[in-house]
Amino acid sequence: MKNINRKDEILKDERGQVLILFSLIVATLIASLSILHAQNLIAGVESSRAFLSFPKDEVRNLKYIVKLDFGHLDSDAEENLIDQIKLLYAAKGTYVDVERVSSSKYKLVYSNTEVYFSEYLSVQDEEIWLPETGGGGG
Amino acid sequence: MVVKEEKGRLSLDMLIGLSIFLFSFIFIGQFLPSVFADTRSEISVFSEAYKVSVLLVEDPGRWINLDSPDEKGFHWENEWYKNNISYRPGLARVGRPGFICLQKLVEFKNATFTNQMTYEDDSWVRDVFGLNTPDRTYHVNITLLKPQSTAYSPYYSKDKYGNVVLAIGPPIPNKKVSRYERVINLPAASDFLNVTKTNPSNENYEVNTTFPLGGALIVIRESINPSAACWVQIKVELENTTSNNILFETIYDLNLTTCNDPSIFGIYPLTSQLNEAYEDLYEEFIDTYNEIPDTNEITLRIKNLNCSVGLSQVGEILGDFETDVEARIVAKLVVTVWEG
Amino acid sequence: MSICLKKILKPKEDVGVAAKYKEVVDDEKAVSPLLEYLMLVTIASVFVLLLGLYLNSMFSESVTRTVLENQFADVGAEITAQMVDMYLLYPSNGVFSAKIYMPEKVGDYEIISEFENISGKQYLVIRSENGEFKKYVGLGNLPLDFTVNGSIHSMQEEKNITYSTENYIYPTAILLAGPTLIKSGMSVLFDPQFTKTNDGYFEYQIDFGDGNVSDRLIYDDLNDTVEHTYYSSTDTNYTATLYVWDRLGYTANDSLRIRVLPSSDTPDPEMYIDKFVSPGYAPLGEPVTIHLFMRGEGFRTSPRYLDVVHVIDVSGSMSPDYMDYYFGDRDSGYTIYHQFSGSKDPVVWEGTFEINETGSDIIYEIVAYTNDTYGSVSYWYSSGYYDAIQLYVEGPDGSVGNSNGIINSPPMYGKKFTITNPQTGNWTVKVVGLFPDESPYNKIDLHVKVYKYNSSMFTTQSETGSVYLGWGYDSEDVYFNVESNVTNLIVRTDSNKYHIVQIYNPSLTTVYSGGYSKIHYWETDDPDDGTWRLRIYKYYYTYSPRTVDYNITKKILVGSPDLIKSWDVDYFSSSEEIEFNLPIPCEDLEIKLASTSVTPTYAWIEGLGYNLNPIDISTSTREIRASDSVDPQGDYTVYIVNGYSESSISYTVETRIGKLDAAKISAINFNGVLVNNDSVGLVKYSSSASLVQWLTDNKDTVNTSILSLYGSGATNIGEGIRIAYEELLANGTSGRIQAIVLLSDGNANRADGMCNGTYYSDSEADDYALCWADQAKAANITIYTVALGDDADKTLMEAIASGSGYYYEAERADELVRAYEQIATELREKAAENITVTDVLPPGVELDESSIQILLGNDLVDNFQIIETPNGTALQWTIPQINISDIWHVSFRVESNTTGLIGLNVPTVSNVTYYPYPFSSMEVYYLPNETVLYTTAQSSSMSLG
Amino acid sequence: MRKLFHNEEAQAFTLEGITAALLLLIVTYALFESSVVVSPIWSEYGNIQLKQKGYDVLRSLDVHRTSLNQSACPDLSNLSRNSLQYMLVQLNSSDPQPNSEFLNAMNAMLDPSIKKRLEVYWVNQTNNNTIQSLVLINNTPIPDAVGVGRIIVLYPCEITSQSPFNGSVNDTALAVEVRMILWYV
Repeated sequence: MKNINRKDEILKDERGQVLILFSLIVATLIASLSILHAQNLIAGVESSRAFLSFPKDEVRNLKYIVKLDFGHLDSDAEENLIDQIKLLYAAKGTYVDVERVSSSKYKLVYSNTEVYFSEYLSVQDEEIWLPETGGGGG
Repeated sequence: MVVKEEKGRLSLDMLIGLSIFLFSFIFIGQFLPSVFADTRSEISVFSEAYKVSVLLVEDPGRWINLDSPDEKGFHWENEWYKNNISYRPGLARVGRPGFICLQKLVEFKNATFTNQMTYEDDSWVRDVFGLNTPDRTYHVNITLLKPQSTAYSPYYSKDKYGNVVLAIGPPIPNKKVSRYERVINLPAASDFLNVTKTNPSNENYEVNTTFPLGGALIVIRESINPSAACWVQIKVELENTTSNNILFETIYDLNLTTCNDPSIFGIYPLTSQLNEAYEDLYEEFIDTYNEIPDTNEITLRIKNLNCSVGLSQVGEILGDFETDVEARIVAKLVVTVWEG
Repeated sequence: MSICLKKILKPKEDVGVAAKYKEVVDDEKAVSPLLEYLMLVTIASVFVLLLGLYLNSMFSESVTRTVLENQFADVGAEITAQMVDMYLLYPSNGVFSAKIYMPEKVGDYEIISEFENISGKQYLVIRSENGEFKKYVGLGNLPLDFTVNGSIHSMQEEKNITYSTENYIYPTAILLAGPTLIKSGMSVLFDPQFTKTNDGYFEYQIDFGDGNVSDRLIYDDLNDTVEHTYYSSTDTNYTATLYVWDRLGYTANDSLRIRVLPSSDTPDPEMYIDKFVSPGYAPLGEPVTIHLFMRGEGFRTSPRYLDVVHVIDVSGSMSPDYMDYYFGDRDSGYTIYHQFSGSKDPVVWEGTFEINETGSDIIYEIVAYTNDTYGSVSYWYSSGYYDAIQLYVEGPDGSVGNSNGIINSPPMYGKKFTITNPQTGNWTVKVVGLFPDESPYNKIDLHVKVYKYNSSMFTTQSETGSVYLGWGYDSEDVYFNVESNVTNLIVRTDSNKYHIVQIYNPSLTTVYSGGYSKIHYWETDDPDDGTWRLRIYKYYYTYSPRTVDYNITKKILVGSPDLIKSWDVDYFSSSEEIEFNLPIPCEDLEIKLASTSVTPTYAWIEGLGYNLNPIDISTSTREIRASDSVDPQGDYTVYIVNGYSESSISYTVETRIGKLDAAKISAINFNGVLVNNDSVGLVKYSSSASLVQWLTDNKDTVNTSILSLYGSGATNIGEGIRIAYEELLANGTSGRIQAIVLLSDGNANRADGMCNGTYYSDSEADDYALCWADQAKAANITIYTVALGDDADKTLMEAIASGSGYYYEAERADELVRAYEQIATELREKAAENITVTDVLPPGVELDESSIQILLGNDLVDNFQIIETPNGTALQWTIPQINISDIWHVSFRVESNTTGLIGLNVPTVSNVTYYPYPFSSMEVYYLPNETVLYTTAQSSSMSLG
Repeated sequence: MRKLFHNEEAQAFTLEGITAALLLLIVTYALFESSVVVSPIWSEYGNIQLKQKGYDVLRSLDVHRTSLNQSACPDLSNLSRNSLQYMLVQLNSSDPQPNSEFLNAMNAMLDPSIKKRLEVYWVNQTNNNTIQSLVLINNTPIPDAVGVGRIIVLYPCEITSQSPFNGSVNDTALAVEVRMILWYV
């Protein structure tokens, strides 16, 4: 009877140590791995955000309007149009402004949480509107 | 007594237990890393594809004279073959991203061919677009496809002489690739269009073509004699020349006794009608004659109207391709990049 | 465990020893847990170890690698995408920036993104901070017309990529060189400092045109100039070309002409004129800088006529005698004329002999003598002819002794050396002749003999006695004879009271005179033979009478000594000779002599006013001064002979003359440089000033009057200048170079006069001087000033001078002479005169008046004005003269409001008119019509940060 | 001997060892596997491509009228019927529908696998600058659909009386934003 008691006690003794050992090892392992793993999962998010967020087509859209349409409008119609565009973009959380700085020069500003863009456009600037030679139209 | 003592053996069993655990763990561990973190090559491959496509479609390119660097400009197409010129072959028209400049396109092909002696390769293209890095290289394949094509059924854009407009780079392998598609606008250049114009001495036109069509557009201008009758009729006609079996469908039929209604004037795209008609006829042809047609024709009947029909194997046609500089042909530029 | 312990302890109480023993031995319970524990621990630890190692290598490392790879790919993709997109929106100007995101750490690696250029190809590099992991993203030909720079660290707060375009300035090469007219073997300094690039950075290389090319250097403080020496046997023009490269590799070049002459030629001086604009490209609205540049080229030329007036300070401080007389401060009147120093080896005759026996009675005597006296030639003679010979004896132990006796029995003169009880071994005799190396007197016949005595050769005889000295003053004389064979004499007095003793030799010179003492003792070797006198006395205040005993002991040589060794040789001396010359009769001359010798070492001064007695310079510095009675003008030679046998000595000879003397020498020397037609005048000033000699081309009269100057009184510089100026106005010849050479050694402290309508008191002496100086300069008179000595008011003198280049400082007479010489030549080195530079800016080219600045040669400019002419705005400088190697360099900024190639001046009216040598006719140099290209050149850059 | 087989502690240990190990492995494996499934990246890149296409298509369809000015407008027959401009001009306020030619062109450019929703927005200046909108193609998008837009300028003379834009501006150019929402089915 006494013997058995003693065995039990010794067993308890040992088991305790072994379990602690295991849990320790495996816990640390999992912890470190899970961090790395998490990082691996989010890899690619930044670049895809960059691709998605970059508003170049919208900026260009604006540039075209300045280049192609403003030429056809008188100044107050122009002002008017800018106001409309401002509003439309404001609805999308983007600040847009086109301001006439000289007779043929405009300052274009496009700014949201991701990017800030500003450029001086000139409607005479051949580089924005360059008729193709040969190869037919457009 | 000591020998009989079994507590000593306890730890032997311990040992066995532990070893089994250890070995099993290690064994499983062998294939675990891939589970914890897999290599995600698509990230860089995708961005390379993106980069190349953007540089082709939105960039007019740039040239610079290394000797006197104040000599530089966008029109590399006139300079690239000269000495001491460094250039980047963008295809976009200056100031019109997304609009492809014809000469640039042509010269891009020339440059490619001059530099690598074949279109089947990408050695030069890789260099120009920075697809060679000290630690790895990416391969690229650049093609121009009709809008209708998909990843599985590509239709190459061809000019009116039947030449593939743009296909550069080695064949796409069966592995993880990144495919980036751009919808681009080409000039409605005569090479890309097969234009049929009204000729008073003739009413019937027959145009052999292949389907699906990239684009089709009919521009109906004023009538030659408003008081007289006028009509426009467009048919798709499939024929097997050996058995002379014919099947056709009229997809556009305008017929006026007095040609004075201005509402008929305009610019009408026909692409989808023609393509759909072709598909229907093709199936019907096989059903009815259990043979396949060997010639596809589009027949036009035009009377008393100034009009012209443009058929393109390059892409969808938008705008008055005869007068409007903004008229364009829309096709898909597909850039495929893979690592290797 | 505790249980087992109990088990073991329990029996202790109730069981016997045997039982306890058994218990312990076959107690198995304790064993089992113990064993198990050990095994368990070992196994566990091994297990943990294996697992730990394996897991680490297998999991974390390989996993981290992949994760990093992916994250890098992500960041790379992000940045390149941004770059491409931004670039394609190409703002033609302005700024465009976007945020960049990246994880701060990947598996405790921090990330850095930057650009790298590998063999001409640009890459974006994403790497771990320590560079262990790297990923490249190729940029291909994207950065074709913009630069990439900067880097992003994953930990930094703001992460941005910015695309900015600003105006870019293409490089403009500008080469300056000087001199451009040289003789073969001379070197030219090339200076690219005005080269303009976008950001100031450039690399440059110079093709010297003679087949040599410089290294390609990055321009910085270290490499800001390049020097090159040209050689040519014929008159040749070389074209030197400067090539520059800027940061982007854009290049530009500029050339100029270098004319190289055979070294024999001496061409006329000429003017080098250049105009350049920097930069040559500019964006619209940017100002460009125009440079005008002139340099006097050439060499000293054939005569050209001068009107010079010496203005010499004759204040008291110029004269040692004056300073001595009034202030007892002779020194401050002196100025150093020459300084010599050097070292001198002795000329030693050596002979050896051996001593093999010794003892207290053994005496060796070494004598060295000569019979040559060269009677009249007195260099030998100091206290006696024997001074000409120095005798040293070196014992076996290496110790060197100097002679301890003289030989002065004509015709034998020399030294002797006596050793009693000598060391046995080899002895060395060393003889040094102390006389100058002046042939034929530089040789003597030298006789050296070694005698040996022993005691048996000597007897001693002594006289004793006593004298009584009575009350008060009393004196007693004792006479005794000394025979020729007496070798040693000892005189001794003894008393219980104080007394005085004097001993007279036969020639009645006092050889001993001992003060109050109770005992007197005197000994000498080889006493002169004859009757000697011993005087014993006391003064009255040692009142009481006393008796003094005396004892005279003579050592008499009876036999004759054995001659051990004897040499008869010819000895030649060698001396250092220092020569200098006093060109004029100076008031004061002082010569200071010193040496490091420890034994007698002589100097002789040969020259007017000096006899040739040797001067022992071994002990202390000796100052020899010419007596005022004699005129020290003439040549001087100082002989120095080393009398110390053992080592060479170093010596210094310093000659000093009165400041005024120095001034005289300089001025006369100056006149010597002048040519016949030049005229000179002389003004002296002290408390007041006076015209000593009006302008004359007769230099001799001027020199005589210069010599007549003497120092006294205060310093009134102003007056000096005034009189000189008035003289030049009155008697100067127009067209000549008119100059005043002003010398002073002190502070102006007298004025008391009117200048330009203002009265100046003594306290305003400086202003007074300056005032007159300005008058003179205004009248186109060049004023050279020379400040002599430390006490001179240098600031004032510099202010008085026509410019910094016209001011000299002289610490010492020789410097003063040189200064005057330089002035004399300077006056001749005019390359051109009456120069007028006119640059007319065409309409549309705006001048920024605030930017006009004279970079070099400010002092040359006489007048500058801006005139509005019908042609445009004209800038005009007038410059009285440009000397050889004078540089004049002005720059100013202009701006044009139209694009394209803009000419920056109006041709022909923009010119330089000047009178080149020989100043007879005017020449016109048409300024090149430099152009600037106003472009919209732009440079863009993509920068991470 | 007998004892050795009947040693129950030893078994306990071995079993524990193995079971514990397996259990842990399964858990971790499951954990990581599951999280791979929710990796966002695939759909992300898809969207990039999609958005790009959207912009491209809108740009392609924006056939700007050359040779035109505020006062004198070209008649409709000079507008390509598959252009955005024509589509907007022909809209009819009673039943605003894009014309078939436009739809065909647009569909030809976008793969059949792409579904779309089309809206127009504009500012009504006469009604204190409220933003008005109109749905032309009505499909309900899935959560991660992407939206693209393009502003087209209509000129006074192009706004007919039955146009939905009529009266939004008085005799001045009108900015109309065409928004296209795209997603894969």
